[in-house]
Amino acid sequence: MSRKNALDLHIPAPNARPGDKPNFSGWTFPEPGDTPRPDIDASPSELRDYAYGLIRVLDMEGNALGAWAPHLDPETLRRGLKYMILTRAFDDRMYRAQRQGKTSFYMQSFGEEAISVAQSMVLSPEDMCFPSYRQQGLLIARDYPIVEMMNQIYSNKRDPMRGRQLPVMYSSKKDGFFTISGNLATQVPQAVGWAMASAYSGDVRIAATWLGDGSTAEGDFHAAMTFAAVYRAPVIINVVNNQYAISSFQGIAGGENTTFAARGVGYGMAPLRVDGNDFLAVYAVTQWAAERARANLGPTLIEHFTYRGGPHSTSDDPSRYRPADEGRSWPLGDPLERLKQHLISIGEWSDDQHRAAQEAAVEQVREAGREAEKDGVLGAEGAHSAQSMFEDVYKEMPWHLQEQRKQLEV
Amino acid sequence: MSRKNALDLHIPAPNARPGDKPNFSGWTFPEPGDTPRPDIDASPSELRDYAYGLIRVLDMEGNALGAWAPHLDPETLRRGLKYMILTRAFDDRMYRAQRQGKTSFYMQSFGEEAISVAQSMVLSPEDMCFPSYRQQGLLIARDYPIVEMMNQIYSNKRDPMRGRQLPVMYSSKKDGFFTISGNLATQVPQAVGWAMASAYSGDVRIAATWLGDGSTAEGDFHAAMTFAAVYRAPVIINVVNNQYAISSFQGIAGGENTTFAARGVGYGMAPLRVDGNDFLAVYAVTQWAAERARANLGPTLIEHFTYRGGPHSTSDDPSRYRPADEGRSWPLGDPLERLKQHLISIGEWSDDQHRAAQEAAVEQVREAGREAEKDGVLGAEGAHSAQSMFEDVYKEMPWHLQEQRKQLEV
Amino acid sequence: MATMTMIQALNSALDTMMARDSRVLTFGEDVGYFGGVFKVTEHLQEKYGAKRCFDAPINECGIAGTAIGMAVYGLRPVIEIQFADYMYPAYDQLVSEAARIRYRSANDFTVPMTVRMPYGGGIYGGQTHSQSPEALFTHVAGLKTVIPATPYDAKGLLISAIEDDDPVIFLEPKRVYNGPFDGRRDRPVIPWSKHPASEVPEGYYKIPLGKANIVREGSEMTILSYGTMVHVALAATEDSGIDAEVIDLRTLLPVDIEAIKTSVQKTGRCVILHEATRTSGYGAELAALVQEHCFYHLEAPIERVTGFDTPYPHALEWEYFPTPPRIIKAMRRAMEA
Amino acid sequence: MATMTMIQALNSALDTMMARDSRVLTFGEDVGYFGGVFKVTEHLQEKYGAKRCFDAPINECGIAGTAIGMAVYGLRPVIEIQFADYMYPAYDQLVSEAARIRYRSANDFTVPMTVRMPYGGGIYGGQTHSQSPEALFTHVAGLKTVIPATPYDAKGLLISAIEDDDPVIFLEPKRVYNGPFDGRRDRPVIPWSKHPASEVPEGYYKIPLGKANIVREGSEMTILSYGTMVHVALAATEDSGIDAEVIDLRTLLPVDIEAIKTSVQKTGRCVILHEATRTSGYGAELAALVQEHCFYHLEAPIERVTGFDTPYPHALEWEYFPTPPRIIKAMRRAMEA
Ligand SMILES: Cc1ncc(C[n+]2csc(CCOP(=O)(O)OP(=O)(O)O)c2C)c(N)n1
Ligand SMILES: Cc1ncc(C[n+]2csc(CCOP(=O)(O)OP(=O)(O)O)c2C)c(N)n1
Ligand SMILES: [Mg+2]
Ligand SMILES: [Mg+2]
Repeated sequence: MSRKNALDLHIPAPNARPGDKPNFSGWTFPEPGDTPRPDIDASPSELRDYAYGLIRVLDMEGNALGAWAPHLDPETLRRGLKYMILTRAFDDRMYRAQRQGKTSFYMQSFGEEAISVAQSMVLSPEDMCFPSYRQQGLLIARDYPIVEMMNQIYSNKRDPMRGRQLPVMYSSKKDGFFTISGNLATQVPQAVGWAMASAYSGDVRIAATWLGDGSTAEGDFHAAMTFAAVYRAPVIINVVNNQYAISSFQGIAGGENTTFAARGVGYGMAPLRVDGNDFLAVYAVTQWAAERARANLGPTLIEHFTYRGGPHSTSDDPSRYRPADEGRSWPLGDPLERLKQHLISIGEWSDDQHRAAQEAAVEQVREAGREAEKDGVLGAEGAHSAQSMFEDVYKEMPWHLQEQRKQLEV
Repeated sequence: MSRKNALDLHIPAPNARPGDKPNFSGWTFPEPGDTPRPDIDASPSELRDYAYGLIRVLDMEGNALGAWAPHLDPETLRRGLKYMILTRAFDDRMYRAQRQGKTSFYMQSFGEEAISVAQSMVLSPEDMCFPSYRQQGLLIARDYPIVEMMNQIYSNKRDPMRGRQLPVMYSSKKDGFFTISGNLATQVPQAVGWAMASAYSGDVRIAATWLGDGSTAEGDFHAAMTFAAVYRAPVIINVVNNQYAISSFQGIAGGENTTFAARGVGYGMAPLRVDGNDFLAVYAVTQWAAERARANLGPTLIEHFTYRGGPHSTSDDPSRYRPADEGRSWPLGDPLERLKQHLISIGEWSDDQHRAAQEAAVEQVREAGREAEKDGVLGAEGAHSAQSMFEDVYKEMPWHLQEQRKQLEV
Repeated sequence: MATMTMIQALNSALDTMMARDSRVLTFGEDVGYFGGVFKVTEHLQEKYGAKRCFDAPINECGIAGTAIGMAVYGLRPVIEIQFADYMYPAYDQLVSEAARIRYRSANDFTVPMTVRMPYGGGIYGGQTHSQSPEALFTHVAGLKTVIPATPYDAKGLLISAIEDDDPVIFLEPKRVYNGPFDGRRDRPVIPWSKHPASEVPEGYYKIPLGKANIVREGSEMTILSYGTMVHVALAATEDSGIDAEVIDLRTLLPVDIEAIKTSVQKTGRCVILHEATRTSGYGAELAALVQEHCFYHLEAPIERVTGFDTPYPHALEWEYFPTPPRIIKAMRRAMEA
Repeated sequence: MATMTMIQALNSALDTMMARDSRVLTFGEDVGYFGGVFKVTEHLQEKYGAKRCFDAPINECGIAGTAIGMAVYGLRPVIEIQFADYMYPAYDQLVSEAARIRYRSANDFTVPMTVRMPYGGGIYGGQTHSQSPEALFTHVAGLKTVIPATPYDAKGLLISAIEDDDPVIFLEPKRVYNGPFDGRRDRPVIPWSKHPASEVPEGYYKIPLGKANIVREGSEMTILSYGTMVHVALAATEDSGIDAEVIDLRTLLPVDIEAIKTSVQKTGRCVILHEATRTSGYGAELAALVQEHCFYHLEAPIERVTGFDTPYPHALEWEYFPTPPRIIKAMRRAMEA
């Protein structure tokens, strides 16, 4: 069919595919320090423009500028940097462990470390985090033992999840880290419900949740946004826009003509959009949102604009769908490098210290790896008894599971 | 628990409950004629403010004002008015028919007639409508025989739906009216898909869909908005904000701090907000959105701000949850009265003509009712053979349905 | 003791639990001020305030998802899905999340929530106010599925569900909300007040989950059913003259296999009743279980009398509904086999 | 004739249909440029353009819902749900809408769409990349449910599904995408190229829906299975030395009752296999049907060998998966009964 005035179907396509030059020419960013910092009790309607800007503190030379600068003491900054370094070293080793056949699957957070580390440091350990699978930095910055994370990844006999979950699907209630789900976005309304329960109980704890740009398309995100806005739940909803959902670029998720922070505008929710590779900016917006939530002023949607530096997971090869060197040309750089540069520029860090910290992290990870592997890697015989498979389906095992368990024994 | 800085859960509550005085003091409206009319190729970002205003053409004296006035010829206006009168007369009789036990259920569109009638007149009969259960005016304004609608409502032997559907769940492909579902909002992504298919096929037909304020909370709405925005589908998504979802006011649906048109802003979709009781304004915004869609400029979200004049359905009594006289004090009046007044004010109508039109509509409905009842009302023996129950589950009846049918015969 | 309809008994269960335990709260569409479209939550907002009984946006996914979050926090939310036909948007949260959180977190997080939903046909509700989706829950490890048949059971089972530390799907047979409908369309419906199981204590009591109730002892065959169909089974038994043992399962998952075994091994014949569509309905599981556990006692094929494999047809619902005549035919087939 | 894996055969089916019929288009998450996470749609975007093979937002409800709209318009969309475990958000659109539109509109509107989804375990996918939700579809009137076991069948059945005028749920056993896994973990997996059913015509052909395939004739018992389990059934039969008749059902709804009846009436014994959780699994329906239709021929209780009633455990998947030893035990029980 081809007629005058014929309609045509628009299929979004990215600027660059394998073989093309990376092309980020579509993006424009405000200057670091240029965005004002509103009061935490500003109304959502006053905050609409924040959905379309980008809160930046660090410039590309490492200076912290403007009203959003969180003025952290050097010790805090160094801790943040070290957690990021550790997260990256951990990812690196676990990625290789999967390649070596020690486990079935792994997902790095390469390039996105500032987000989970800074946010973990801002939130109280009593607050509850409802993460997606790419916020390992939350646990690391809460000093959760990385050997436990490895035990989980290896499904070995000390795996706290008893071999039941895909690697990286951690859970730790005492660290305020909710059990990760394989189903995208389901955690978002759960976080809102947890926050509602906290408010219902006159508690002081808030909830935070993370999901990817791609996952904002899920209905659960809409449910969460609606409930959070209606009941003014004390929750921070973080959209980590790393520009990709497996192979598809953010245009397929609805980012071609607007931002993800703008979704918040639609619900009358406070929206902030931040440079996710800027540790200080992420820290500052999280402080703002947490304060707002604690003051009963309701939820905030934060879009963290970043770039997924690695593959989606160990199951894909990104050079099949995007230029192999695209990540290196992301104009907002690398979050580790940027915080390092800042610390050096304020005279609180040096290249040598940095190298030493990296080596220490690699060593720490290696050490933990050795310890974890003592308890086995995936597939090791007898890590978990077959009997254990029937436990925890219910609090008490009903007859039919007892019978099935017995069947297996015989 | 009660601590310093304790959180608190916010539960939205309406301004007025039974026993209270109706209270619409929270709403402010721009003056009729004040809202400019943008070009149809304006970008969604240029259109954001339309989400927070209210497009009005008719003032409360019946004058048509401003850039949105559609300048319709009097004959078209009179047709529109007559369809509205007929819709109301039809509703009135069917509501009573349910009360008389002739059917199980009915839903009026009292107070919302301008929306479906005006929109039906703007859209081409080739376009496909995906309505909710409160757009009977679409069919009526497409001259669908009201006796057929009654046959459906009575599930009688001439019911085109063969007794299978709840009353008011019409379907008429040849009239571009998609089979209504009892599950809220499911039609919205379907409309988007139909529109995508039309664009895929290089066709010229567009789709339109309707859902209530309450239904915007459903995940299907988010799915539809996302897909429509991503693929720029030629579709008009109409939110009929009649301020209620059964018993709950629009604040529970997320309308306490923003508008429903604003949802469109979140997706980067063109948003318009219109006085749903203003036939001319509804007509004009629909023309605008249809032109935009036909020009491959993508979808529009229209919020029609109106008031549900009657109960939700025959199953509820609104005076149990809102002031009984609230509807009468809705500041934007009654759509029929307002168009009548306009026609009179331009010298193209009179009170006598109006009365005569009303009587003619009542008579037409009575006549159709008599005809429909000849074919039976709900519960009449033998309207549909039990055998027919097994037909149309699949194109061809599989063995197990043949067997079940046989079982029933014996 | 008071005389209650099933609606009143359910309301009383919620009232009792909300009074006893501040962790119990309830929400859903029209549940707050209005008290629910079936009035199960009537007066609870008045009594306990809007924070403990409130309206929800029309998003079943959000209702279930937020309730999970609340349960994880430590509350005991009871949510209402207005009609079981509208549970589908919540299905992912229920089966992928509520059902698995204990397991996947190895007991770190738990979800003590109750999901109430009116189900079943017989009220001229058409395709989307008549469904019986119980089999979609009994297939899901980690959920419990409960269906009461009387006011007394409804209250006792709902209290058990609320106190259960795992998620419970609580399906309410709406056709018997106001009276024990027995499937005989030609006789006036009897009000609950005439039925002994409408005697309901005002206060706290429980009926354990997982225990069936033999509502009629019999020797010639076993009828397995639940919800509305229990009353229809009794009517069919009466009309047939066959001495059937009628079992009200009350809990579908975990089912009371001992009660089933004991009865079928005694009677040697089994008829299974439900309103849901036949293929892959819960009756299939019951038939499979019965033949697995009672094969050598069975004297006739197990009969299933169910809704047909079609959507629920508005005007033909009395042809669709498994009424006593259809049941009696199956009973006779079983007897004559 | 070419030698194809199941993935290649599925790709060839799509290619064949897209070439023949401009109404056929396909979309889903990562389906476009990338060709799908399992590569079933590889090269189709290149060949047919982005409008006929494209990426979708991660919203299964939207994928299903828009496909319904397209089918209503007159196209024949084939959608991919990336893993069957992620179909739940689409479930309402599939069961309340796609399944019922023909019925509720009395044939006015129809939905000729195909929903492809990889399902099943055995790939260390954990709880959310391993599920077998077929019973959640076989309970739904208005849907057809199809599961191929070989490349040849996969292509022929997918073409039939696309040409079918009703919505078809097409579940793909991902464990055998690349080779006929037979459940013996200690032996190397055989590539498809060594299997006769990998001979697949390049062009158009169909395998009718609703017809089972007897993959092994036998006299001592009947094994009913589908998907991956067909290969496991053959291995178990071989290892057991029992002369079992192995039936690959291919279509679960409507099921080929004649093939089942003929076989079980001949053998008098029946073992049912599936990966899905046991309770209310499709095996329950099969057991119910078999005892209904073959009661007087049965010499032993019908056995079900299935996944356990737990979520799919990552590290214990080989304890969970119904492997030949477990099946053989059930076969012996059936023989010795
Ligand atoms: C409901 C559901 N649908 C599909 C998937 C498969 N899947 C896993 S991750 C992913 C991409 C997610 O992208 P995004 O949300 O942007 O997160 P990112 O991986 O970039 O952090 C997809 C499609 C899933 N896990 N759950
Ligand atoms: C999925 C689903 N959930 C709940 C219902 C029950 N229900 C029917 S109409 C209605 C209220 C809808 O309100 P709104 O969308 O504002 O439309 P209105 O009736 O005002 O036109 C509800 C909750 C339903 N039909 N479908
Ligand atoms: Mg992403
Ligand atoms: Mg409404």
